[in-house]
Amino acid sequence: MKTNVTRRDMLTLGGGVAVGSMLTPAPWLLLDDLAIWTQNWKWIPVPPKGVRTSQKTVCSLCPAGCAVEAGCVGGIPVALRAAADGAPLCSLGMTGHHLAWHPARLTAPVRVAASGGEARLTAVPREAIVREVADAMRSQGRGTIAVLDFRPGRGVSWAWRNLLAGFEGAAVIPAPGSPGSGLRAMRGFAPDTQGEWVPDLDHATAILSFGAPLADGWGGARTRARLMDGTGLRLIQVEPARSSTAALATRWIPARPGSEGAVALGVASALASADPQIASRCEEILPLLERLTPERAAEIAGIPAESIFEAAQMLLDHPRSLAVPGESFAGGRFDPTTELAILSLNVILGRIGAEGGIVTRAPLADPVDGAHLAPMRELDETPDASIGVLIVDASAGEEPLPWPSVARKLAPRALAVALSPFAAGSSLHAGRVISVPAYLEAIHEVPRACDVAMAALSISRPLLAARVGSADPASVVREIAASAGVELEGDWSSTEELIALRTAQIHRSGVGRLEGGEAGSPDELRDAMLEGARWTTEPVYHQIRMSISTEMAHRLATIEGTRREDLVVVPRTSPDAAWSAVLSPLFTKLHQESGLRREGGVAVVNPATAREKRLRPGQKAVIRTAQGRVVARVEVDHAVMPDVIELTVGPTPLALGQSRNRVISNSLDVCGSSGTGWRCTPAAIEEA
Amino acid sequence: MIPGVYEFSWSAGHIIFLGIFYGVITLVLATIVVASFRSLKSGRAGRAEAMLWHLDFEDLSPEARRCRHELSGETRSRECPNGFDCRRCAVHPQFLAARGESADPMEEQRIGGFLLPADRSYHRGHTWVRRGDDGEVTIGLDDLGSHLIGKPDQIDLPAPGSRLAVNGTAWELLKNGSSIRVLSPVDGIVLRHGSPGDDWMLEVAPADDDLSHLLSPSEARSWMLREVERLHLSLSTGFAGGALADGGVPVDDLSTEIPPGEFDQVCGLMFLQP
Amino acid sequence: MIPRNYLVFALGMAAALAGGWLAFPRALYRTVEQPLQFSHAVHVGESVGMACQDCHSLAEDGRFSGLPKIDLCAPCHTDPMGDSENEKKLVESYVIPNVEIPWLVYARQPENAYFAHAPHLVLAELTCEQCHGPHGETDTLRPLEQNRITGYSRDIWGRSLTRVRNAEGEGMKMSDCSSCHRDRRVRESCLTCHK
Amino acid sequence: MVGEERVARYGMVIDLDRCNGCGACMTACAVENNIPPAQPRVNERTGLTSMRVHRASNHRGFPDHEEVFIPISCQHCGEHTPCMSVCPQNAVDVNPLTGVVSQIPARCLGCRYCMAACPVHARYFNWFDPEWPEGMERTLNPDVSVRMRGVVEKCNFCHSRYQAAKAKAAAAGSREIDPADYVPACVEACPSGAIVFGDLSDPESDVALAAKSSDAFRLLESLGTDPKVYYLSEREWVRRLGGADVTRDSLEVHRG
Amino acid sequence: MDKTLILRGVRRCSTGRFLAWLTPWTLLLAVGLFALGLCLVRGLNQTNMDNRFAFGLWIFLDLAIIALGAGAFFTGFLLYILRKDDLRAVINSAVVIGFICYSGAVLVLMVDVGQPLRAWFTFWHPNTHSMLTEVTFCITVYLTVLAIEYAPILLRNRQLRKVPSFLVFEGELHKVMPVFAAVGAFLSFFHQGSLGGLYGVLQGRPFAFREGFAIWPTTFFLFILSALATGPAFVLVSTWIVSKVSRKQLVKPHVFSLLAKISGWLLIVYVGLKSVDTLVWLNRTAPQSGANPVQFYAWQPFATWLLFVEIVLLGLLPALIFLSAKRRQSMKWLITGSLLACGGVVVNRFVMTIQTLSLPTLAFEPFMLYWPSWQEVATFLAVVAYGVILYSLSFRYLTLFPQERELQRGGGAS
Repeated sequence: MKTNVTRRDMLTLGGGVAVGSMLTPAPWLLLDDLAIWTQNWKWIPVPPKGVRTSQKTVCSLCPAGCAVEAGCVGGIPVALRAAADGAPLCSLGMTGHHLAWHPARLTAPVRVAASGGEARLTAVPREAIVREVADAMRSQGRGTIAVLDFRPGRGVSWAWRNLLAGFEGAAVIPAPGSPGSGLRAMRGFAPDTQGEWVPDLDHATAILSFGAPLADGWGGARTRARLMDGTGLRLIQVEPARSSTAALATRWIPARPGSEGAVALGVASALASADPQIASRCEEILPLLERLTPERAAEIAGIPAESIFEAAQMLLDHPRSLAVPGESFAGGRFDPTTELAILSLNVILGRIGAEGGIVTRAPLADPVDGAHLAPMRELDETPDASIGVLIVDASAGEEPLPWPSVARKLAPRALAVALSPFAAGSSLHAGRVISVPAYLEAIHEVPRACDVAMAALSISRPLLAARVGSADPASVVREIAASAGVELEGDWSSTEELIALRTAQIHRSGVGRLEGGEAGSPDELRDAMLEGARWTTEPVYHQIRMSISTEMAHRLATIEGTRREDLVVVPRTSPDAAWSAVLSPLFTKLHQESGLRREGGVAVVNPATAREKRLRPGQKAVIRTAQGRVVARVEVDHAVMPDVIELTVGPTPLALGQSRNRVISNSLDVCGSSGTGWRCTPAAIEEA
Repeated sequence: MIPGVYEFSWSAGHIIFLGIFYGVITLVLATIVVASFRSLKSGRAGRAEAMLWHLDFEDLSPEARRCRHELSGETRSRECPNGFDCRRCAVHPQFLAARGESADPMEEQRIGGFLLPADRSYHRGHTWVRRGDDGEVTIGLDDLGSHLIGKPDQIDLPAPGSRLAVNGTAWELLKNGSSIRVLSPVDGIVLRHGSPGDDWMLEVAPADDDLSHLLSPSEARSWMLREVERLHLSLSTGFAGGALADGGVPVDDLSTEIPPGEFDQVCGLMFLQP
Repeated sequence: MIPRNYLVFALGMAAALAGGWLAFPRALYRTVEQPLQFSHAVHVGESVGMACQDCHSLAEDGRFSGLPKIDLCAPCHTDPMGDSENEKKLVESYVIPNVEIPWLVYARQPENAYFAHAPHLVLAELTCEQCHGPHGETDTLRPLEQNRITGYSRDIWGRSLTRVRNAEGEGMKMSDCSSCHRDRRVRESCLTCHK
Repeated sequence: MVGEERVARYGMVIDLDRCNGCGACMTACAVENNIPPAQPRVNERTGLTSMRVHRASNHRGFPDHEEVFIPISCQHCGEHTPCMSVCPQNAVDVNPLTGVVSQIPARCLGCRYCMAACPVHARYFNWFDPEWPEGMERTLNPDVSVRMRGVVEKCNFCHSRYQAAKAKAAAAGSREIDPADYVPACVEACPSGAIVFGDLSDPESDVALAAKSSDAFRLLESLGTDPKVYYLSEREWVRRLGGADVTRDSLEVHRG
Repeated sequence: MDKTLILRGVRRCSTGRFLAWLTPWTLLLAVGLFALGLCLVRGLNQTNMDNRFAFGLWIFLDLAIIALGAGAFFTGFLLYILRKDDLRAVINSAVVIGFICYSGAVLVLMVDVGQPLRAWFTFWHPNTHSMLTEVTFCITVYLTVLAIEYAPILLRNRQLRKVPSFLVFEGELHKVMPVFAAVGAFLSFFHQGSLGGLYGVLQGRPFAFREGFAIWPTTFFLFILSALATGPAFVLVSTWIVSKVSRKQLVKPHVFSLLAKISGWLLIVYVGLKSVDTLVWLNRTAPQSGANPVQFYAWQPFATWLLFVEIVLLGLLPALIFLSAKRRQSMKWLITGSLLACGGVVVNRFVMTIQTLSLPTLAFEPFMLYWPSWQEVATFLAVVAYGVILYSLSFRYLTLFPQERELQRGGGAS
């Protein structure tokens, strides 16, 4: 038989192989393993393995300072929960442990160059920046020196004031959007009061709230809880939108944005005409109140007069009631006049210093007693183009802030430096950024905001090692001081030591008590606080009779002339998004992957307004204000008051792989007029 | 899926569903297996040739499948049901009987220019069989066939000793790139190849001496007429020689006359290969 | 005599059978040596007299400690007690620099599989040997047979090439878990063993 | 040792009058279940949100306009689970001991038939490979496996927490878990305490009592799938949103 | 050059022209395969499907072509089981078309699932309650059957028939063909039905949900019927298209009218039952599941007109055309009727897949539309191209229409 191999032989052989292999495990095992391979692809991240531990700390992302229990694997937090008996964390708090790895995280000091709305970053040694600042401070050639402090009341805030003490005209400016330093309009009534004026919401039985987001945590957990249960608390909410607070309120008064002052005076006038004793407390403005009747006020605010009378009646009926000007998360505080008008209600009702009224709050002890400190000054009290050196301290977080209102204060060749963990928010506006540790990477102080009557301090303990290239803010203060030849008071070199000094002071003062802990010695106090205990004081009550001065009366009179703007823009953001320059990528679930939240730069209008301005949903539109213009996507929603543009402002979470995208401008920049607040701005809109 | 695998249970659902499924699978497989086995058997039985002819015959155009008795005018239009194997035909004997003793012409005749010697019987595939003196027969291409092919480029004959089957391949030709199977007119065993001088190709020891399935010279006349006609029709153009109709002698090698594009066609038609 | 093409066919078939049954199963797994040799026998023997629980313990919250961390070895092995190469390696490359030993775990399950020791040890009263074999008496650690495609240990699949069912206590495949569950009439669902 | 375990029917009751749409439940769910953040191209329709807060309104003009936020996760239907019966390869099943409807990504071949079958669209497909910003994968929850691209996933009432509770109980030699040990992430995270979770088969439990309230309703009850997630509202128009007779109010067309 | 492959006695165009005809289809195939690759490598995010539109263009077209492919098994059934010998003229073509439709559908399904490598799990861990399992089993087996039915056609090729073993195998296969015809018919009945059941069982989708007999919703039977009815129509129309493209007469006219007649009778029955089913569903089934049937058609663009088009225009009308003996004589009417009938089944599959998913189920969610991405379209076009190419090759080298040779004169394409 022939032996040369033909094509046919090969085929036959192949056939044999095929049939044979079917009878072996090979093909089946391959199939099985391939399928299992698809269940365990190499590129699918595997959750960490390791020893499980549970650590206590405090969330420093917002002034609420919630106690946190962190579940860790191999020392790295993988889950943040509210500590037992604490209120649940918000979305920001739950995702706080992601921030250290946020795509926008800075790991080295940088110089920022803006180009076409985007920021280009180039690393520079910290020493260079520090020297630059120190030289500028010494020469004072450029103008006055200021520190814009997003979290006033910390030890580091004190250190800044101490640093600037020696400099002519220098001051520390609390960021206008920040938790702030009390109801500042009260200072007009009693300029020489120690401590801060705050509303005693927890003990009030009735509240006339002007846009205070009580249901979102402003005013403290206790007030929030009372509101939720709907028992024992009467609330009248004056707010242009049916916010979650308005939804829970006893009565919602949808007053036009900007008309709050008029509403307040309307209520005052109702009170004055109802009770001669009250009338006697406001001689100075009686003529004004006669002109600005509840009906007139209602007309300005576009509401029925009854609701004004109802509000007045509630305040009269409840001895423990107050009127409170609330902060809006995106819009910050009211302008001073409106705030004055609202607060003067408490004055004429005689609720100053009374339980459930407006009370003073004991100040937190400073790390060092009687040190020389630069003054605190409000941004709108700072003259334009005056600041030569601006240091923006965003090291503990920052709130939405229309940068133009800050830029206006800068001198032509001003030097601006920011301390921030992220290349986002205000740090992109400053020319230089010193990278600092992120949340959970370093020790932080959490002083209580102005919205509750108790002064309080808690300490956030680090759970992660700080990234190389990030500097402790306090030591930056030291470095600047050293380089500028300034002698700082007290023996400290780091935030940790500042805090140690401060807790010692607190312990010495003996004022207040420790929530959830015992403290025999200063060290015990500090350790207890590191474990999540909170030092807090009770409000002090002693009623003070006050009256409205002529000068105030003049300012209030301006309210009478409140014009009915035909279109205003009102900034909106979500409560948790308002406290940080960046959000965990998981926020995309809320902003991008579901219709729950709108991303930044969306203009929401009432269908009627849309019709009137010929706007279609989804299309782009230009919003023009005195501050400038912004292009926004239009959405139509019955929830928005007619003739109002609700403009959503950032931050918006970065989707994956968008870390390069560093957009400087924020739609908030078009808000604000004449530097006093930006809750509502006259605007015009047309399709782009 | 199968007992023992996780999630398999003897529930009604599984039993019915999988029962049906496996039933179908086995049925399909069984059928395939049966088919393959039978094909192996018939392959060994050398039935391939027969089947090929069967297949080809099916594919032949109807006019190629006419019954010999239609050609001879004994019946009106009839298509051959037996693949030209009259030995299996029921009606063929009757026709023969009806025909009675027919006098075959003793001298050769020329149809459309093609010779039909009277000393042999003809096969529809243009081969003829001539009885020898001692039982064996010789097989060759008829005049039309050999004119059509002319001188073949290649020819391979079956080795002596190999067996032939009626309508199976007798030998294969290659001409102008188209391969032609010449159908065998008889069953039998090849004895010798013809040498170039001979008019025959193969000498065969026939299995039986019944050649009733072949055309007698007289029948061949009418058949050849029809063949010539088909040859004509199959060509879009007439022959350049044009000698056929008028009984003139055709050129030896028609293949040169036929347009190359159509040669293969024509061969298929004449040698009964679709 | 058999036709040639039958022979060729048979040849191919034989080759495939040989490859599929003998060569392939071996080729499918790569053997990886343990980073360090460890003698359970020595540690549980009289000389040392440790108990299993000293290293592999069940925590309060029902979590199983698994393999001991280096800090469990450190106290005794701050410096070599014997003169074994392995101990030297242990001290020098793990204890002193204080890095964990990258043990190769025979019983490492896929990420999507969930297994808690607590119910099996406490409620079902299984012994370690029932699943892990007489591991405690071994003197050396055999190399890990790792599936080249899936990366799992051969101990999960078991020796059976069909992978349909393993001998008692042999493999740790889903079918093995479930057959045991079935025998003990455990009411299970996917999420009982998956996460 | 055949200890019969108590059969539970876990479910939740969500008070829509308390929900203010803060989305904490969604975030908590994503963190707990290792749900990857969005890729740039992801939108509302391709997102992965096992717990998802929908927004609905009474379609009236300002200021009478009212909104309600409806958190929707898998409703964990009862016997007649639409998704379980359709899955061609048993990647879906109902745990006889907890009533939890499970989805096993490792078994799923991604045919998405179950998604078509689910009336509340509580099932989500992994359209993309799971990815996290560099380093962030170190914050993943070790108790939950990461799902791969091309499979369906959904809420399973944080089953890993149930497992942990079981293990804890087992370590103490008990088959019964302490209800306090098993609370899904969304329930735990809700700042307004709008979600009550527990064993519906225990008549004393808060959840069972709440489910019996006259304000309680379920989504698409008329389909007869017997969901174990209940909703509460004192507002009549909100309760009507649970019905299957879709009203003409929502006639906007969303183009894909 | 490829002449020796082509059966003698049939006219085929020159190789050049044939290649010219194939080229555009090959390009289309290439593009499609690229898109298909994208979907496999980068994942289904390449499509425009989403969580709400879990099924999209692919499933819709799969259902459609599988319905049209029904011609294969039904013709086989009529020919081998019911001995309608006239249909021998089209059976080969029908088988090839069936094979193309099914293999194409399976191909697309493999891309459509997120984890193709796990598709076999359905065989290893089947959930016997799922219609999809039934579909998977039947379609895979039936595809094998089709391949087997394809084999003899292939082996009849002029060259292949010369290989003795092929030859005898072909012969034997031919003898057992009735068995496969029967099996094919059985399987097809089931999976055509199951494809209908696929949607009929969705109790979560009142628009699709139907009551039924035993475990099968009415859609099960309606799908079978509609497939049976349109199968012959599609064979008719495809044959006509081929003969137009190749400019040849391929089958005798009476075959066409026979197909039309069969299609007509089935169609009229289908339309009748479909109407009854629709009425029952609108007045009983849907209300029982709490739905308001009016709302199903309240949304543009899918309003009641779609219902009318599906049942009357593309159902009743072609049926009437086919049933009139006079019309059946005219090719024009036959083609119009067939096109309408095929359109009818396509629209029906569209309604069941796309419209079902567009409609909201929750009161507060919107109606949705979906547009396929280019990858989806291209992938499907690849299947079309594959079909055309395979058919062209078969037509050129195999005997798809036995009557062709006796009918033929005059050359033509492919």
